Amino acid sequence: MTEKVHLDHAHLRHLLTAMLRIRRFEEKCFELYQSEKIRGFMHLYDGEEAVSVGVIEALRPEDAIVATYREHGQALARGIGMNALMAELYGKQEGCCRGRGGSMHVFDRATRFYGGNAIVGGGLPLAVGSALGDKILGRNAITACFFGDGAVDEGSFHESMNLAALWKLPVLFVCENNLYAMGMALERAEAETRIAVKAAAYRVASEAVDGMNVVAVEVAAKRAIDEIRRASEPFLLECRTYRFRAHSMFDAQLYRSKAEIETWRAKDPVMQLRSWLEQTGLLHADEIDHIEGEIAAEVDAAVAFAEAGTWEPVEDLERFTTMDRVPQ
Amino acid sequence: MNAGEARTLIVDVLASIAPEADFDRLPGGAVLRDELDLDSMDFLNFITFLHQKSGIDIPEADYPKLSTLDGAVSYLTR
Amino acid sequence: MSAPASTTAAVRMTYREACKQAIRAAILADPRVFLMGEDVARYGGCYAVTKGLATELGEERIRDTPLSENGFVGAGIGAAIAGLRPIVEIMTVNFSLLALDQIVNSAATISHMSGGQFAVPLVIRMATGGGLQLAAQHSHSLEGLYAHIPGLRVLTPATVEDARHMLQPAIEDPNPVLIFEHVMLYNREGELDPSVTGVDIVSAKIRRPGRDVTLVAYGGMLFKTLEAAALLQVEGIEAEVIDLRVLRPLDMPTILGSVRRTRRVVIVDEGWRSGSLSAEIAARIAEEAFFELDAPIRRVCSREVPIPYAAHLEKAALPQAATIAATARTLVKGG
Amino acid sequence: MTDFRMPSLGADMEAGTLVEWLVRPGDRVKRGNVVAVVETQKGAIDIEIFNDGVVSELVVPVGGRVPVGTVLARLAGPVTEPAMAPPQAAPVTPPPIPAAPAAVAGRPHITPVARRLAGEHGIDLQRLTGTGPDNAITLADVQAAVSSVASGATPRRRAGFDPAAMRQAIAAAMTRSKREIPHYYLSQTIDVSNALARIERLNRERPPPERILPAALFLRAIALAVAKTPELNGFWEEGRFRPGDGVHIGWATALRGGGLLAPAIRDANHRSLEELMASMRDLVLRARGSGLRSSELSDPTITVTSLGDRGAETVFPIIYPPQVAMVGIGRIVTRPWVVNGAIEPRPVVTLTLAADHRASDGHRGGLLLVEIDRLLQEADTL
Repeated sequence: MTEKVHLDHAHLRHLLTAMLRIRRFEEKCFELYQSEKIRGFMHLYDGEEAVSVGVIEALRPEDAIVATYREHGQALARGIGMNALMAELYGKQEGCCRGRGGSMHVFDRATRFYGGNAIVGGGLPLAVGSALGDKILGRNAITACFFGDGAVDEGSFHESMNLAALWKLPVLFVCENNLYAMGMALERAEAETRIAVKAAAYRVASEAVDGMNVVAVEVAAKRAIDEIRRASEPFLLECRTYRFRAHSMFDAQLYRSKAEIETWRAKDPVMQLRSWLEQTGLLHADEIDHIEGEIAAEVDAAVAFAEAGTWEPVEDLERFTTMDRVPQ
Repeated sequence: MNAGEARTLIVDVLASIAPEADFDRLPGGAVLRDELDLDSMDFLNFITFLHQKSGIDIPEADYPKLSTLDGAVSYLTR
Repeated sequence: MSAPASTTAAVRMTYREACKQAIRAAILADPRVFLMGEDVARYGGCYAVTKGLATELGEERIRDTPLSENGFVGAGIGAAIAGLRPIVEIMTVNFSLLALDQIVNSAATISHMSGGQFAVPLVIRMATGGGLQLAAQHSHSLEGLYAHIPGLRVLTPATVEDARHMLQPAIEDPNPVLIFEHVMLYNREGELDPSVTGVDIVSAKIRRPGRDVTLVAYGGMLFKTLEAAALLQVEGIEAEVIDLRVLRPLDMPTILGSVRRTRRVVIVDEGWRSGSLSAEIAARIAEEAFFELDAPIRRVCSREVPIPYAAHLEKAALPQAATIAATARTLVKGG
Repeated sequence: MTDFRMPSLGADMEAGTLVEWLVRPGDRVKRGNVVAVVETQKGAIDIEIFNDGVVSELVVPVGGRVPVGTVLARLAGPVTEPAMAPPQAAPVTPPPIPAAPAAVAGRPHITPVARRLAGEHGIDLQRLTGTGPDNAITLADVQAAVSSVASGATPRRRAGFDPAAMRQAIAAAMTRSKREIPHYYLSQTIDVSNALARIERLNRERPPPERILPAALFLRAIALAVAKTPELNGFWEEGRFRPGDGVHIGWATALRGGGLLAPAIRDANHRSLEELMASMRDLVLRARGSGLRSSELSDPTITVTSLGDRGAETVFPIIYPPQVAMVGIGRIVTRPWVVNGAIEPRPVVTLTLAADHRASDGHRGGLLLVEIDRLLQEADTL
């Protein structure tokens, strides 16, 4: 019996808040990077919020997640605190990885968040392994693996899909198809651009869904996940979405036009849900101000927490290079 | 390899065979075998080390061209 | 054809610009030459090395590829065997690990395995090194790993002149040539003497003569080493700085010649100490110049940790000029 | 009043060029407005402002290239600008110098070149105090000692061998040999054109490290011949002959600057041409490089001495007691030679045998030289 997504007021309000948290957090990161508070590479999630919120809404705490370097959205949707995340972006030891990972390498043991992987396609085999582990150990859990359209070009996509299908592993492959792999448009990189169709080659069920509509994503994700739990077989969910900002913090976007960006901004997942809720009277102006106010406070608190953070002592540089035991 | 490097290399090799010799005062045209009292084994070692260090093949027929310091330098840099 | 008497003054340009001009000149000079890699055309190159080249030379000669490193590096090998002279750009050495099998088991091996029937005249360029806080997966310095592989020639242009002129002989070399461009060098400016029309890809160069200690470095570490030499100069220590330029085959005569004069040597290598290129150089010095040494051979390498994101940890992990100078000082001043 | 600064747009962006202002002094701006366009090595990028306010002054003109952090414009309005990140000065970690093992009591640390010089000048290391790393004795320390000792000309001592002591040992042995051993001498002049042709052919395709010298071929022929005449291969002790336990040929090697060593090549008759050459080469290198310790010299059962290609034509060797024979190889020279009744120039070498008449008679000695000659004519079989 597939649980029907109950579209009541509280749940929709929760979806909007979750997406807004991501949007405002990313805006603050964009600002802080330019004043050199955040360094290295940073890939912002603006425009794709519906994918991480929609999918992760359908997961359980015991499920695992493997993400990519564009992972602030997944991290926040999964429940990693803004304080720990912002401190990590500052490189402070109060960060979720003691400031060693940075924007591209967020890990969180408590929520089985198996990190951002900065090697395109690098996470897929890990997700297969996580699902294999759960299956063998008899845990009733699935692994959601997020990756972009660029990863579909990599050999690891083929190898992982085959292994997951062959060994009937509970993996939800979520392709965030935002039409560009850095500067490479999808149709210039893939002979077959309908990514969901590729799953058939591995006898894996798949679906393509509007990645700009959080409710559509959640419904599709819930259906896929229920099927995975029932049949213990992988599923490929292609979310057609779009990133409003540059690929990363140093990209003059020579490969796409401003006009194209504007047409996609019109389908902003946050704005879509908000205006739908307002039109249907499920959301009043004072409520949205309240939500925005709470989020702004949360973001400012995270910045203060990161500013007040401390540097990990240089003497600890070599700690955890190797481990003396397996953390339980 | 330029002349300077070749000369340094040759002197280094000779030094490992005839350590006590004074190479600063070795005339460029002097016959090495006589000047440094090198027998055929010494000379073969000299050729071998030059070959190993410079990667240049030195057929037996060319041995006479390396009989003097100047001859050896021009041979290695031809 | 002797170089024309150059009246024009040296040209000042960035290392990035020198790399671009080298690629442009190579493509214009030979129809068999083309460049392929991720985002080299429309995006203009991850480090902007090829910005504008696609519009000028066309997308057949500056060719974008999907993110399929194993695939397009293998394709580069095949094209080379088929008679072309490809330049494959792997965005950074970090992603080259996805193509390591093609580089080691095919590019480096085919000529020997085929009994000399096939050569692989392929050039692979890739950025390398840390220092931009890109964290562990984007800050590797693995050129030493490739310098271990017979069949490859490995180049590390550090100066603008080498960045401009190493590419042509690399393309003409019948063997696969790997060119590593350190990420911290792209923005550096340097002089380019117009009368210099070519450089060799065989020998090391003494960038700074000195009598008390030999500092051996390459690529991104050259300028930190020159900085260390300047620090030592203040204390009256004359350090000789050798720019390896070529990591395979190593130009040992130049290194040994210097060590025989100074009798003390520090090897600077951004790789991790264990099994690094610096370990190989140290072993060869001990094997061939042991009786010339007046102090133990010392090395300054990255600390043996995955390079962390936080600035102060990254700085502590990577070799720094002060550490190089301090290490050299212990050999000269003793105690 | 807040400052609007040149933003950092990328990990390796150091400066930017302002190519366009989209606002003018007096314009009201809101957070998120695009106010300027900056050219970088990656291309032109729109620049947003993060504060609300009114533009009061455009500090950097269009076309100005300025480093990240430079004030581009000033805004009148509430101050909410995050201060630029101060560069963190990380402490320089001391270089991790591997701790050198403490000098073993009595055996001071000494650097290789210092040890070499000390050896050549017979300097007693115990008296020196090191000034090098880990208090090691350095070249400078030894040079100082050498110059101070220069007045008293201490003899030059080769590490491992004391030339003076060696001279005395040779003197004693030669004197005993002449006194005790009734030598008989035989010589045989041998056409070595076949031998030299074989060597030339072998060496043509070989790199220097694998090349063979004529001496190795002669040694092979001698070893095979000696194996056939056992009474020349052994020792005369307490009035009777003791045969050797194998053909261990001592290869006489002159040391630079005087002195002689004859380290043994064991079971020479069972070794290939290449093996013989390799062991000859190794022994010579180590002997001359003072790498051989006297303890390493196992006792040869017969000795061969070669004057080499710069020596005399013929050598009349003195047997090395308690051995009972010694073979001498002269210099290869070109001499007229009768071939099928005609005279033609041929490379020849004079082989000589000195043998102890107590252990063998001239006839047996002659057979040895004839056998060596026969083997050298069939050089290709060696």
